[in-house]
Amino acid sequence: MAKLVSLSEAIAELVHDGDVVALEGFTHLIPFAAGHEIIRQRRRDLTLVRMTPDVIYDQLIGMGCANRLVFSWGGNPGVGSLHRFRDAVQNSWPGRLELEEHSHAGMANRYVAGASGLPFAVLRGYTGTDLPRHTPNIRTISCPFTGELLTAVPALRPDVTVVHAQRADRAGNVQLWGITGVQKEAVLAARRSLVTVEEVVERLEPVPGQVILPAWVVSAVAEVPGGAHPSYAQGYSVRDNGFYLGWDEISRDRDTFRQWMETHVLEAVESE
Amino acid sequence: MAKLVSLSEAIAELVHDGDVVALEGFTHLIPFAAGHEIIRQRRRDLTLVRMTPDVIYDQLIGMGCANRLVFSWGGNPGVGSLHRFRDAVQNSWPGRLELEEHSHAGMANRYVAGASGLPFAVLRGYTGTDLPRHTPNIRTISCPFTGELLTAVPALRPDVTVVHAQRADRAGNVQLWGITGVQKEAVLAARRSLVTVEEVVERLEPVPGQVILPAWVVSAVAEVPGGAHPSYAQGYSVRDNGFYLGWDEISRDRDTFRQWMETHVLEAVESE
Amino acid sequence: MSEGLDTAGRPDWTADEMMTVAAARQLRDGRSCFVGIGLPSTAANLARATHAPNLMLIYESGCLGAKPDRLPLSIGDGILADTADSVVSVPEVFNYWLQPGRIDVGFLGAAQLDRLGNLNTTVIGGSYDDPKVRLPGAGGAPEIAASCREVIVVVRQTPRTFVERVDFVTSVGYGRGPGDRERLGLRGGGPRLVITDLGVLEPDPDSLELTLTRLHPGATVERARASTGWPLVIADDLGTEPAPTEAELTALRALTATLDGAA
Amino acid sequence: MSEGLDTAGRPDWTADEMMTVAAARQLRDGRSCFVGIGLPSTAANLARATHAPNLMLIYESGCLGAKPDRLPLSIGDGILADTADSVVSVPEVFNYWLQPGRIDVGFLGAAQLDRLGNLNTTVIGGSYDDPKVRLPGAGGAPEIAASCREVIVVVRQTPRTFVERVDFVTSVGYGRGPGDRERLGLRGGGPRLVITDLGVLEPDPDSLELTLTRLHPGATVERARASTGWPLVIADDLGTEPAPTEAELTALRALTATLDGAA
Repeated sequence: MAKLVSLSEAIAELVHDGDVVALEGFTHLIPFAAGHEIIRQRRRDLTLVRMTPDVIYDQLIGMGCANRLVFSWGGNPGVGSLHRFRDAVQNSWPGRLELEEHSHAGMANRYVAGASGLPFAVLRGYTGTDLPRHTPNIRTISCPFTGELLTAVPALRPDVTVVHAQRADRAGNVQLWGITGVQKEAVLAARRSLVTVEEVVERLEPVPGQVILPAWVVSAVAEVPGGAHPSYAQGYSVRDNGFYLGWDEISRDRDTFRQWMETHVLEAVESE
Repeated sequence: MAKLVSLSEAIAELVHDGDVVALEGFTHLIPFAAGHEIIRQRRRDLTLVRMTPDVIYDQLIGMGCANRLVFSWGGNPGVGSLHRFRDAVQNSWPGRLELEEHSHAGMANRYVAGASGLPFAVLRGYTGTDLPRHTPNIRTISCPFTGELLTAVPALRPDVTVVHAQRADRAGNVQLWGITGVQKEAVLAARRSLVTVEEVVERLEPVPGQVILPAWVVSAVAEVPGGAHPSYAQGYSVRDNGFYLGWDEISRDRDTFRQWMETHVLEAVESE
Repeated sequence: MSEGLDTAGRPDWTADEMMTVAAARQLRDGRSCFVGIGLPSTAANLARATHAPNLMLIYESGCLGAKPDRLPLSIGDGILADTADSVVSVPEVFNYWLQPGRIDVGFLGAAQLDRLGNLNTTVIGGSYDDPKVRLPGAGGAPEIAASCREVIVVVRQTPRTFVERVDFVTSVGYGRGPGDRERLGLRGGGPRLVITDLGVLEPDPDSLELTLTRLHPGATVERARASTGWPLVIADDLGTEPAPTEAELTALRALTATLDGAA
Repeated sequence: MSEGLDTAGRPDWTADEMMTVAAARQLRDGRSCFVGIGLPSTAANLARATHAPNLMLIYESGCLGAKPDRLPLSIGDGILADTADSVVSVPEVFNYWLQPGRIDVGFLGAAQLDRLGNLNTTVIGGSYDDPKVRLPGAGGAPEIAASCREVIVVVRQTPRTFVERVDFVTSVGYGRGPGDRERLGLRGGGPRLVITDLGVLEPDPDSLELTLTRLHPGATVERARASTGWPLVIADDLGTEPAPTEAELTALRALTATLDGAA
């Protein structure tokens, strides 16, 4: 059953150095506040997993929290490159970052396999690309009925998955809607899970397009209004596109980046 | 794009002798009216596919429409046996009925594979049971990463899938809610599809828990109010439990069954 | 006179009621339970109405956390969707919820059960292709029996039902004996209890053979033996299942009353 | 003076506008189109605003049939979910919608493209482990390129972008040549058109090598050759893409105006 706790307690208890950590949210409902708390608690040697590492992973990488990244698209959506991510890959700053690179279809199916208790997933993917030559856990598998060759990828089983949602009730049942991405699969695939929510309510009124995460598959829920900013929470906030554009400038230079993180994350109080 | 047509036109155009036909609906939204029209149009040699063949398949089988059944549970839910199904299997009346028998998990995953354009699906299922000894298309497959042995089942690709839904708009977009079962997968897995609906509306107002079938993946939509009776359509009707109980008596005897079908199906007008 | 006996010493409850109450008592509050229709559903809802208000009911129709205030007549009864925390697709309930082993208890019935807890709901007599009796088949049972953390079987005890060896293994209990589930890679624990109209059977810790460990009030070892198609082993410390309490009977009858109204 | 030229004979539209208009014209009404963010999204929404009001836009964020009245700033822009016929999970959009080949047109950009239409969005220069430039990576592109019935690539034409051989094959065009897609089991048709700021390239029917088949007004064969990193073959029947109409330009500028407001 999910416990209602503060964000700092949740990160302290659920995220440990060296963990495989997935922060999911497909441009919508990105758990920025939780990522910032991981930075404040100075986690190290994390394997960061995410289909679309964007600004929050640029920050985690630039602050030296990770030594490995499992991903399928690393950019600043609608803007361009992630400078901290590039600096880490091209110049090993602030440290070496090992990459495990997939396609979206492959990553999505790896979460599905994890959520389904299967060791692998089958898809039509990667064929003819150079990805399998650099990512060893992409293999071929033949159909036992037709002999056709398809692609197999191993299940993703993060130590902990962190997502942001609109609401939870006091029992810890979670409700999200709008673009729900791969969050259900990422939570069900993980050994532990943390959900930050815009608000805790008495009763979860049904909403069209909702996804429900029952309390008994969630480890902890923390109420963090605005916890997705500069991403957004449908029905609560809009995407701060200006921030994403501005990040390009902030993140380009190492010192500017460090200073910005000092002021806006490290010295910030938990409830940002 | 889905055409809006009458039920009789739809069956005449989409369901042919010898077809592999799936009527889905997991106790809720069972397309009874469409099944009756198939009986009235005297289709023959059908391979009937359905996770839970119940009264509607008992009727199709008893009227000699099918020579093959692919299924995972054949009974009268909450009542007991299907007498026409048993008579066909035990006494080949009115003709021989070949069985291809699976578990629910296997059938559901076969539809998923069909909907996904994959030749097979992988699951933890059937292991240690006697089913694989009698159903040849249950095979083992080993994980290319762990070597673990799992079960593979081939994709289901019906020639035509028929489902019942609450609503469609004039463009043929379909909306269903409540227990939505395996209908989306069954429609996406099929080469052709027919959806009977309670009503055609100007605009599909979003409903919590809704599943949308876009017009461009549906072949035809027919407006058939009450088309799920004695099953039900959440928000439109309730399940006629008395009918299911009464069917046990009606179906027990071949002549009683025939007479009932004559009066209530063959001589009935299309819009029942 | 012990509680639950009328002035003439006859119990004021039926054997089915005793069986249902005994099954309900096995469901601890806050656990998740994969429920089939019929007696398992009645027992699970009785548990919710008595000692386990937070029991999580999961129906294969995709209803997670259903809280019906009357007994559903089918696993697709509208009240299950209306009262569920979440309604998911049938592929999802099997792939994301049952298969990974998230469900604590699987509740199963059977037409045949053998001394190692294997279940048959497929065919009886003759051959598979030409059976004496064709039963509904597997449904969700094989994977419920494989994946739930533990399985509880609820079935009336007769020599035709309790057989030395099932005619068809639809769902695996302990297979051919110790080590078989591990060898087959079945990750759930298998049948922990078999609850009948006469008493309760549990697997012997060593042989895994189903052994009579409790009798219902009024039932006898002789009747249990006579109702079992194999030489039934009786536990040394044979116990007695307490009779249904007034509260249990009242709650159960209130539930079943909703059924009569419905049909 | 032809339409679209100002009094001094200079076009009153930019090369990017011409490229976007040319791309939009390729999208027929009623078709389904898998759209990435940026220029493809602008072109697809321009098509919706002009000749293809019933174009079905599919975004990898799970929005099926999105009908934004302004340009989304990311594939997860809220307006896509608000206006979609249906919002599905990311696994579903790839497994149930893209993978089976249900989508007519896939719209892709690239940092590098080679003479056989293979695309690179992963690394440029150096090695994979120590690249000169690290790009965002694959995203949905490899499977879009594999599974859509046809692919349209929209990319500015420069010698650095149009290379003899891509440094990394992120998405397969025609691989190493005729028969390669079939050999690889790729079921989609591959790149039917490459639309640039200078003109339109199409695969040669025999060699599948990308060949210049149309020039935009004002562009020249010389510039096209100079902007291509391989000896560019020019089609015998080289045509000219019509200049943007007033209607197209008005619609396009109305759309892009919504972007400036947003940031």
